[in-house]
This record gives sequence, C-alpha cells and structure tokens, in this order.
Amino acid sequence: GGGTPDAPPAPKKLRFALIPKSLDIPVFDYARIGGERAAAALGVEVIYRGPDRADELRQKEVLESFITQKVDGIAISVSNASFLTPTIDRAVEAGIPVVTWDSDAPASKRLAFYGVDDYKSGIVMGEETARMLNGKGTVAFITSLGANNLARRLEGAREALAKHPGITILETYDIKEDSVRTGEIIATGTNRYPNLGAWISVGGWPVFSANALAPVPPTTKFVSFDTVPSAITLLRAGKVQVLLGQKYFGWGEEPIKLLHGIINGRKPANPIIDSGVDVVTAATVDAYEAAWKVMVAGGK
Amino acid sequence: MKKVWQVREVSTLMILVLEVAFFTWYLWPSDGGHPFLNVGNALLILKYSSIYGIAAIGAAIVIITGGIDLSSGAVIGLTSVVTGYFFVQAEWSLTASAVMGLMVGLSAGLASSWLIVGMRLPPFIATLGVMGIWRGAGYIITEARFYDLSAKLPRNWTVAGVSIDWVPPLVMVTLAAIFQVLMKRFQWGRAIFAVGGNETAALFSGLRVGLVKTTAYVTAGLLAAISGVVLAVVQGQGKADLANGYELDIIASAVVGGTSLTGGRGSVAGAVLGALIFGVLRNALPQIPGATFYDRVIVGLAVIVIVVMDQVMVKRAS
Amino acid sequence: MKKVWQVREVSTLMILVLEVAFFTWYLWPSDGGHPFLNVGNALLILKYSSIYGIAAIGAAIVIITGGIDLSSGAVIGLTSVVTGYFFVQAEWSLTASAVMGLMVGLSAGLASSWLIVGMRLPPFIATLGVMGIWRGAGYIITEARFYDLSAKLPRNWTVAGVSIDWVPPLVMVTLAAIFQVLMKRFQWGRAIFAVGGNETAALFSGLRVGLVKTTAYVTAGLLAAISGVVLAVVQGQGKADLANGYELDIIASAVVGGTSLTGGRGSVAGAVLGALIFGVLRNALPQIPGATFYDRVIVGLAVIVIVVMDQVMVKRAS
Amino acid sequence: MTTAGLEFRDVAKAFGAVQALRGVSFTIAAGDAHACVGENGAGKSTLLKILAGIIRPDRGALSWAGERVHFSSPREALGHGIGMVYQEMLAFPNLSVTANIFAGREITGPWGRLDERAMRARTQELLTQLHVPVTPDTSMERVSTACAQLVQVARALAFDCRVLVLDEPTTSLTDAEVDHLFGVVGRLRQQGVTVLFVSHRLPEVYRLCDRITVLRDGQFVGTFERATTPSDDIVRAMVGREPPKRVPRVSSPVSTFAPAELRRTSPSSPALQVRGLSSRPAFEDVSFQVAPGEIVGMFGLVGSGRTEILETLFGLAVPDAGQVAVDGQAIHVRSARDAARAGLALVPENRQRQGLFFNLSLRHNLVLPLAAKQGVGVIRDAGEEAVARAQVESLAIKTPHLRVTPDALSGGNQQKIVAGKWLATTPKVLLLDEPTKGVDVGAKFEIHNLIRRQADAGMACLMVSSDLPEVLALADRILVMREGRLRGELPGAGATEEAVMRLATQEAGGTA
Ligand SMILES: Nc1ncnc2c1ncn2[C@@H]1O[C@H](COP(=O)(O)OP(=O)(O)OP(=O)(O)O)[C@@H](O)[C@H]1O
Ligand SMILES: Nc1ncnc2c1ncn2[C@@H]1O[C@H](COP(=O)(O)OP(=O)(O)OP(=O)(O)O)[C@@H](O)[C@H]1O
Ligand SMILES: [Mg+2]
Ligand SMILES: [Mg+2]
Repeated sequence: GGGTPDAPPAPKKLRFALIPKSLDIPVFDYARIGGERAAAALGVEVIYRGPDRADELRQKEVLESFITQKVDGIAISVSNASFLTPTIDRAVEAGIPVVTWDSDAPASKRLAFYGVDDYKSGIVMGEETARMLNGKGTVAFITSLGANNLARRLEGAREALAKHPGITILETYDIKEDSVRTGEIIATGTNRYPNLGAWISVGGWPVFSANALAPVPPTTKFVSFDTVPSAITLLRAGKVQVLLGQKYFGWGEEPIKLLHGIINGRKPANPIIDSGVDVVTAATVDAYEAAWKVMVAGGK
Repeated sequence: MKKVWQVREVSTLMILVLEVAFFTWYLWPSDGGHPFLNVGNALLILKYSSIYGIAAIGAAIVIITGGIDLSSGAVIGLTSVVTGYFFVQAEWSLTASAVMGLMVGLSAGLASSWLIVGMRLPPFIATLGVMGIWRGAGYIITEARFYDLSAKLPRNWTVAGVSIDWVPPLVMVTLAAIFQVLMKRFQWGRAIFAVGGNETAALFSGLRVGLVKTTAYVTAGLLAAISGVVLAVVQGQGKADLANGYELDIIASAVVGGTSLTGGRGSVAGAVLGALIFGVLRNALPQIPGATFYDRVIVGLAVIVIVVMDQVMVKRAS
Repeated sequence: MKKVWQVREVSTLMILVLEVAFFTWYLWPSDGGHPFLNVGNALLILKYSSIYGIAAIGAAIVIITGGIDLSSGAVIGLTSVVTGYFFVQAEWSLTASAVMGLMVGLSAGLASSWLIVGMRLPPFIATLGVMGIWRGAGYIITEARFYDLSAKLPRNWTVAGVSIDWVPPLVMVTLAAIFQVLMKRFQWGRAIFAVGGNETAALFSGLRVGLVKTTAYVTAGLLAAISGVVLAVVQGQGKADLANGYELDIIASAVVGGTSLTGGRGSVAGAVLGALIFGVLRNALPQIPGATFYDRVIVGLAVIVIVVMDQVMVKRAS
Repeated sequence: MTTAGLEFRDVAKAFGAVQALRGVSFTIAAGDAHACVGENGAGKSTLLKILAGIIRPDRGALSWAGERVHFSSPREALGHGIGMVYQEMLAFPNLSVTANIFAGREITGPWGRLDERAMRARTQELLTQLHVPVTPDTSMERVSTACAQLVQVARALAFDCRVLVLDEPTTSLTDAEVDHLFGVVGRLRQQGVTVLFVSHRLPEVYRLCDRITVLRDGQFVGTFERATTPSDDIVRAMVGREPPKRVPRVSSPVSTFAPAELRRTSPSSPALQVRGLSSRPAFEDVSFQVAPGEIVGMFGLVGSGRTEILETLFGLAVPDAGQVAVDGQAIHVRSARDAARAGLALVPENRQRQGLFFNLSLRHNLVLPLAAKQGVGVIRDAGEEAVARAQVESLAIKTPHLRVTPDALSGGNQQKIVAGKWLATTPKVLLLDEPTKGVDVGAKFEIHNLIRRQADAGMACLMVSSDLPEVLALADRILVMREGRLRGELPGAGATEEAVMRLATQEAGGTA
C-alpha cells in the first residue's frame, strides 16, 4: 500500500511503469513476471498497469496518468502508434524516458524498442503457410478488427501470400475480441470450407484450448500466434503446424533493464532491439519447450 | 382457449423459422451439400446458443420481476475460472469442480438480492457492482492467465452414448421446459409476474416481495453459472475474460423473446428462442463471403426487423 | 425552499469530495509533490471524464423520460470516424468536419426515436439495433483502419490562450449548466420529467409525448456526438472501435448521479458528477502499486458503496 | 337558454367483442350542468374519453356550438377548451403539486422559461378554494388519495375551459369536501362553463345538475329534467327494471350496539382489539374494538388518518406505540403476509396502485391473496376458476370472461375485483377502505349484503368510508376521527348525518 505518509525516509527507489495493451491477454502476464524479476534484480519498483481490455483511449489515459505521477521511466506496448506518439513525446520532453516493447511507435521520441515488428511476423506466417501448401491452396484468416498490431500482422501475411498466385484467400473472420467466438468461427468455417488449405490466426485465441481446433480436419494446416504451453501441446498433437512465439518474459525484462541503463547514462547503441521471433514447428518443439522451462523457472 | 398463433412464444418461433428459411435460401449451394442446413451445423448453432440461452432463462425471470441482471457475463466468466481451478489446479473431479462453479452463481445471486432487497439499491447498480467484483475475482484468481481444461477432458467424449456436444442443448431445453412450467403453473411463477406487474399491490396482497426477488436473482445467478460450466466444458478453458459483455446479448435474447423490460410480462421459452435467433445470425453471417465489415450492421438491422415483425404478428393475433 | 443539503446533486458532490479526499490521503507522498492532488492530474481527470460526462448528460435526459440509450458508445466511435474522414480524407476544415460528425448523433437520435415513437419498439431494442448499425458503419467506412487527425492538427494547440486540453472540461461544464437550467427551469425539461413520471398522464395532459421523446433521443445523440468530436479533436484520431462498450459506463455515470432507471427522476449535473466519480477512480487506481488485478473489484465495490452512501445521505436529508 | 352546446350523434365504440357504446345521441345545452349516470360498465367513461380525444369512436360524431368537431388527441380537445378529470386519477408522482396542476400547460416566459412564481400563486389559490390541506410544493407521491383526487380537480380548474368534464371526482370525498368543490363549480357555471358530471351518488347529481342523461349497456335511455324526475325513476332507467327498494338499512338482529348483547352472542373476546395505537403524525392514541359479527364504520374528513390506521393494522406501516389483538391474542404483524395469516384482510383505497395487477388475468387477480395465504404451490386451474367465478357472480362483475386483464374493465368493476379478491380469503377481520368507491347503486347494495352475510357468519368488519349514507346504512357502530384522533362513537341505528358531521368537524372550524 502507499498510505504510509509517516514512514521513515528511505533512499528513493526508481519507479518504472510497465504498460501492456490490455490486462486480459495471457501472454502479457509473462511480461509482468519478467519485468518484476528484472526489477528485483536491479532494486527498482515496477508498476504493471494497463486497460482491462484492449482500448487505446484507456491505455492513453493510463499513460498520461503515469506522466503526471512523474514515474522514472515507462515501458509500453503501444496499442496504436499514431494515437500515442504525441503523448510519448510529451513524456520524453518532460524528462521521463520511454521505451516500447512488443508493439512500437516508430515515429515517436521513444528511446528504444524491444520486440519484433508485427509486419515481419506476419510475413513469416505467410511464408510458412505458403511453404506448407506448396504454393497453392486456400487460406482463411482469423483476426479481431480494431487492433493495430493484428492489422499489421495481417498485412504482412497477405503480402507474403500475394507472392504465390496459386494461393487464394477465402475469408478474414473477425472474432470481435471474443475467444468463445473463435471456436464457433472455426467450426462454422470448417463446415463451410471442408477442403480449406490453411488457417492463419494472427492472435493466439485458438491455441489456448484444444476445443477450438477440434473440428479442423487433418488435411487443413493451422498457423497461429503464441507459444503458450497449451499451444505446444496442440502442436505435438498435430493440430497445429506452425506457432510464432515472441520473447514474452523478455518483453518485461529487457525494457526495465533498458530504462535502468538509460537513467544511469547508458543509452542503447541501436534503438531497435530485435528480439527475434520463435518459429516453433515439429522440428523445433523440443528445444523450445526446454528453453521455456528454463524461462519459467527464472533462468535465461 | 387461446388460439395457437396467439401464444406469445409461437410468434417468436415463427420468426426463428423464417430466419432459418431465409438463410437456407440465401446460402443455397450451387453444388454439393448445404453449408447451413445440415445436422452438424444445427448442432453447432444449438451448442453455442445454449451458453446464452441458459443464462437468458434467468435474465427473463429477473426482468419479469421488474429488475435487471448485468452480472450474468461476469458470472459465466468466473464460473469457468473456478471450475477450471478446481478441475485443473486442485485436480478435483469434473462434477465436484462444476459444483464449486455453481457456487459462483449462487453467491452472485445472493449478493445482488441482498443489495436490492436489503439495501434497496436499484438493480442496475447492484448488479453492475456485482459484475465488477465477480469479473475482477476472475482476474485475481488467474492473474489474467487461464486454466486449460481441454487437456484433461476426454477426447471424443460421449455421455450415455451421445456426443458431449449434444449435452448443452439438452440442458438448455430441459431447463427451459422446467422453468416454463414453474413460471406458468406454479405459485412461484405467478408471484414473479405479480411482483413485476405491480410491486405495491403484491405487497398489499401478502406476497413476500423480498423473498420472491431473492429467488429470482439466485435463480438467474445459478442459471448463468450453469452457462459458465457449459462454457468451460465446450470451450475447454477457464479464463477471466470469457463471456465479456455477454450480459447485453443475454438480456437482448430475453427481450427479443418477448420479455418486457418494464416487468410483469415475458416468457422463458421465448428467451431461449431469442438466444437461438441470435445464434443463427452469428452462425450464418460469417458464411456470407465478404461480409466481415457488414455483420455488425446486419445484426443491428436484424434485431430491429425481428422485433418489428414480432410486434406486427402479435397485433394481428389480438 | 429546499435546504442546500437536500438538493440531490449536493449529495453526489459530497461523495466526489470524499473520494478525492480519500485518494489524497491514501496516495500521500513520502517526499516531493503529490502524485494525485495537483493541477495537471486534475486536468487529466477532467479531460478524460468529459468524454463520458458529455454523453452522460444525454443519457440522463433519455433515462428521465423512462427510456434508455445503448447507442452512445457507437455514436462516439462513428463520430470520430466521420469527423476524421472529412478532415483527413476529404480535407475539409475542422469546423465543417465536426459538423458532419454531429450529423452522426443527429441521425442516431432520429433513428432511435423513430423506432421508439413511430414503430413502438422498446428503447432497449431500438437503441441496441442503432448501436450495431452505427458501430458497423464505422468499420465499413474505415475498413478497420483509422484517420490520424493529430498529424494535421497543430501541436501544443491553444484556443484563446489556453491549452486545448482545457476545452473538453469547459465544454462539459458549459453543457451541464445549460441543460441543468433547461431541465429545471424550462417547459421542455418539465415535459421530460412528466413523460418519465407517468406517460399516460402526460398524454392525457395534452403533452406531445412522441415529440418530447424525440427531442430527448436527438439531444442524447447530439451530446454523444459532441463527445465524439471532442475525442477526435483532442485525442487526434478517428477509429471505429473507439469508445467500445462505453454506453454502460455512461449510463452508470447517470445512475450514480441520481438518475432513476424507472424514469421521472434525475439530474444532468448529477450525471456529470457521476462521470467524474468514475474518472477519479480510473485515474487513482493505477497509482496504487501491486493492485493491478484488483481494479475491477475495487470499481465494483466503489459503485455499490457510493450509491449506498448516497441513499443514506438522501434519507438523512429528508 | 338552450344555445347549441355539446352534441353526441350516434356515437359507437367496441372493445373487441364488448360493445361499450351502441350509438349514443344526446345534446347538452351550453352553460348547462349535465349529469351522465348508469350502472358500472354502462359506457360513461368511454363516452367521456371520446370527448377528450383519448378514444377514437368507431362511428358517430361530436359537435360543439353547432360546429362539427373531431378530436384525435387530448391535446386537440384541450385546445377546444375541454377540461377533464379522469376516473383513473392520473398523477405525476415525481412532480410537485404545482407541477402536476400545470403539466403540459405551464405559465411560461420567453423560450418556455417557467414562471414558477405565477404557477405557485395560482396553485395556492386553487388549493385554498377547494380546501385541500397540502402546499403547492408538496411532492405528489406524499399526497393522500383523497387529496390527490382534489388536486386532479384543481388541474382541470386551472384553465379557462368551456366544458368541464368530471368523471367520478368525489369517490373518496366526504360531503364537506364535496361542498367546497361544488361551490367552485357553481362559480364556473355562472361564468358560462358547461359541466358534464358523472357520479354514482345520486344526491350529488341532484345537487349539481339540471339535466340527467342515463346510459344503459352502452345505449342512451333518456335525458331527464331534475326538477320533474324523482330519483327512483332515474334508478329505474339505469337498471332497466324496478329498482331495489330504497337502499334499506341492512343490519342483522343479533349484532347491534349493545355491549352486553355482544358478549352474549360472542362470549369470547372481541375479534379485533386496538389499544393506544399511534403513528405520528398521522394518528395518535387510537383505541377501539370490533366484535365478531359486528360492522364498525369509521368516518372522518379527508386526511383525518383513517387510511393510515387500516394500513398500520395490516402490517404495511410500523406503529410508534400500541397493541393489537385478534381473537384476544396479541399480534405483531410486520407485513401484509403476517396480517393475512393472522386472519386480517384489507381492501385498499387505491385500486390502481395497491389493488390490481394489470398484467394478470382476472382469475389470477381474484385468487392471489387466497393462494398466498394458503401457501399454494401448484396452480390448480379448476379450483381457482371456481373461486373466481363465485366472486364474479356474487359481486355481479361485468366482464366477458375471466381471462381478460383488469384494464378491460370499467372503474366500478375494477373496484369489485379488489373487494372480491379479499372477500375470497374469508378473513376473521375485514378492513375496508372506501370499499364501494365508484360502484353503482345496485352493486353497492350487493356488496353491503355480502359484507353483512359474512359478518353474520362471524366476521368482524371495520369499514372506512367517506360516503356517509353508506356508513349510516351499514354500520352497527360509527367511530369518528378528526385530525388523527378518535373523537367519538355513535350507535349506527340512531345516528344522523348531522351528529356524525358535528363530531368530524368540531373545533376544526369546519375546515381541514
Ligand atoms: N380498454 C378496454 N378494453 C376492453 N374493454 C373495455 C376497455 N375499456 C372499457 N371497456 C369495457 O367497456 C364497457 C364500458 O366501460 P366504461 O369504462 O365506459 O364504463 P363506465 O360506465 O365508466 O363504468 P363505471 O361506472 O364502472 O366507471 C365495459 O364493459 C368495459 O368492460
Ligand atoms: N406518504 C405520506 N407521507 C407524508 N404524509 C402522508 C403520507 N400519506 C399520508 N400522509 C398524511 O397523513 C395524514 C393522514 O392520511 P390518511 O390517508 O391516513 O387519511 P385519511 O383519513 O384516510 O384521509 P383520506 O381520505 O385522504 O385517505 C394526511 O394528512 C396525509 O396528508
Ligand atoms: Mg367509468
Ligand atoms: Mg383514506
């Protein structure tokens, strides 16, 4: 609690804000854990806050609230770059260092970005799909309209697929940020297109449970974002062929370290720190899982 | 005796039939099997509609008393979390976990009715508060992660020889039948209608108005929790943000099914039919190629058209 | 004459004051400036609350007539899109674009009232339908992209010497004052209260009930659209999913501010105070370390506690 | 004298299968005071609502001052100077008395700015004229039923109407209040206002009106001159047969006011015993008792606290002090349910608000208190149908069948439903608050007989009524209230109107 007006004056801890796009996306919680670990190691405080569901206006409100509180640094996963750029600039001008993670605001004065470009991950998804389909077949997308990072991934995937004239994009389904609807859409879509070549889901909704993917026949490939444990199980079961993972723990860990360095006069040499994306397939799944276990245990 | 077409539920049923007929015609295939009109798809519609439909029974009961329940979505979400917690984390049996899940609904109903009956809060505010607290509890328990029930549930699961997919619709139909009878043929149901029709007169007539309301909110809470258990099993997941915002869809199902928000009028069978009307829309619209950007508009228009048609039919009948 | 503390709005104001006092105490800094109690933060609260507050004025008016408006969030979103479209795409002046944005609210109000007054739909259903259509229109126009107004708007923009950030609160306070007077001192406001108090009696008294309701929904639509313009201009963006789900927060602001969902009672000043009560919560809660997943629970509890306190105060006063 | 006034020509209206009006034609001379009478359900209110632009007739025409008029909304009728007081007493509970009186026609400045001061002053003036004991700023929900009725009258008087239509405006009023009302109406008549008056109290009709039109079953029977027609002829025209003999004093030989005799017929304790009951400020220190088989009338002016006493006895309000015993056993009821289980029943004063469920059928309305009292689980159609049908028959409720909702009934028939649903519970103690409000002469007689029969079977009955002749005709004993206190007790047999009124108004200087 903060209600200790008469506590003895301690040496002031640095306070960093870690802002996800929303609190209800499971993978962001790994970022919180990563951030808290880094903070403990560095002896700083981290406040993890964001809108409770994806809402860029509420995210901006949280960001502005941290600026008026004068925290010592902000690490944010930007839900809408152009929307938040002026505010990020204002923070930096007010002397609060800002780094972005997961989703960047490239035109802003943020001091660094840690993550991988959504557009690039989209291209990876498209290319992997095309490879599996041998350049011909049909594809359906799953997305949620409104979120910019998802739109960027979708763009990348479409671009990659466009290079293969044998591939037709049949549908782009909008699940409206409702994971129950994902299962319904996949079942309906399978019913409609029994010979579908591949599904590409630019978010992780279908791989959080085995049930959503149950209706998909073995002839249809499935490419999805996110490498949480349930997704790995699905991959091993052959329901999913390709998973794209990001550095979930790193999302929290690296920006906090960056901020701590910046405060202590160490600017990163290159503001864009490419975390790289993990492409998990049947071939790489064992190695990935081993690495994941280490990360969960708190190792590197 | 009333003629068949004068029964309120029949007009809702006719709308559902018209809707199905429309999509059957519109989605008629140029080749091969019909993508909309087949058993598999019907089962799909029934399965997903039951998540809304079961809770809509409770919503209708509460609305008939003259109240409203905004907490149903949160109860569904938290029930999935609690069921998931006990099933996955504490490794209880599915039945025992589901019973713990039902406690979520029971507690929500008791809390809402205590606030409404005891503290005299308006139902909108009381259930809005309960919605926040129950939804928040899900986040606290899961820390925004989730329980994966699907890994522990049997694959190709059958219950008494039928696929598990048939269970939610059967539960919905059974509950609808039970509550339709309770509401129409039992003193409890009549008391619900009386309280919603004229609360002062109900008090003057010697009805226990507070108790009647309490039973209504507790019933609604339990029914939403049953939806939550169904969801946890269908979705194979216990996650705090599941069914976010469903309270509006659930209330809309009840209203489309003929329940009046001013209280005193409505039907639980109608509410289930209303949920099916929305379920058919959710199923059929994605089958129309290129409709992604249009489906919100179409659902909006459909709601209006359906209720207008309903009004016309009811007026004709009387 | 009524004593000051018997005025309904005063009790809501006292709750707001208590809330601010609480957070001032709770967040008291061990060193340096107060993170909560400072001009910059107050401005922040005001700026964000005004998006809800302006629309809540309209919500209160509609609720006082005995109706409800679920379309306000969708109107805010579509207004930002339309304003953005004309300002960015069609390169109109900001004023002209804003006027086009207001047309969104006007059309929503006219559509809702036509459905409610002309077609006799329940307000819940009519505005739910309008909500779907108007929200969907935003997606169709933008194809799920957005208009970036901020790039074309001046940086560090001042209007008559004050920062643009002061404009939304000023607009909110001005509108609240105007509508408070209209509702309390003018025939139009009296008619709104009369229709909500007893619609049959209003009809028998020769009031043009349909017209009164139409003005209420149109006013609510226009006020939501003003929220949308403020959002588009101050935040610099036009996007279809903005203000998604805000209709419940807006209605809750009105209800916390003393407006009764059964109609006939309420206050637009109270609705604005209600929006500020929620705004303070949204601002202060993130400042409490380690409470991340407790936010919703706290907001839920706060709603209940606030309304209970309000009830107690009002009872004391009378 | 008979300049062209208001003319109804062949007006007909059907509600579904019910033919409410079957081609009614008659004329009211301008400046006349005209009464319209008939049994419950004869079509009076329907006719008046057509005049007020609320109901559209199926056929027929209206003309006013020789000119054919057609009102498609209340607004248009008001615009033509037709002011109406509705039987249903429609008020705005959320607004002040002033706002109620001026709703829809406020006194305004530019842009519709309300001139509160002028409206308040005019309201005060009207309230004084009618002797209504409320202030202009009182919230309407705090105004008692009878005062609310007078506020409705004030609403109609607040404007310069050319036709004043009054649909049973006096049902909760005592003669004292009626006097004030008629005084005001008389002044309006002198200014040339045409008055159309509906009431089941024939003496009032004779006092106010020059001509009387009788409707029966939606048909025009005739228009009679007051001066030349004895009231028996009117009653005969209304019922279409020989009238019941001048409503006789119904009293059983066993129960008269004589304590010794009572003790003999019921050696046990009184059925209802009230001692020192107080609920300030409505009433204070009220003590009385009612023996089994006895009918006690409670009379008092509007606002004297009678309704509050009944509601307190029935568990709807908590008393400050006092004891209540039923059959010699002290009871502490905290709800209507407790009271019903202790053997009490209350026929409430306001049928619309406290008595009827407009979303339920007549059958459900009629059996609800009985079922609640008995703790019925499953609804048994046949049994309930029988109970409901018995009430409909014994009270002569005019309805096509038992599946209609109460809004399809005329005001008087609605009142009978409320009485019937409590009579069906066969209570030990029956509390009645204005039980025959708006009920026609014949049916009133039936209800009196019914009450008397139940009393003879051992029920104790406490009846509040503002209709003094009714109290005198039915009560074995009369309790008189004034300003929240019991001021006296008179034997029913020998009491005169003058004696009762003297107790009810003494010291108060004749005004409330
Ligand atoms: N809305 C309605 N729907 C159906 N029937 C109606 C409706 N209103 C009135 N009626 C019927 O029309 C007939 C005339 O009713 P009306 O109210 O005019 O009677 P009334 O003469 O005013 O009786 P009362 O003295 O009891 O007020 C009655 O039989 C009544 O049942
Ligand atoms: N809800 C209320 N709040 C405040 N005062 C009330 C309320 N109800 C009644 N009163 C007042 O209490 C007094 C007694 O009212 P009550 O209704 O019991 O009188 P009554 O003798 O039955 O007269 P009436 O003929 O008006 O019913 C009146 O002065 C009335 O104005
Ligand atoms: Mg009548
Ligand atoms: Mg009374």
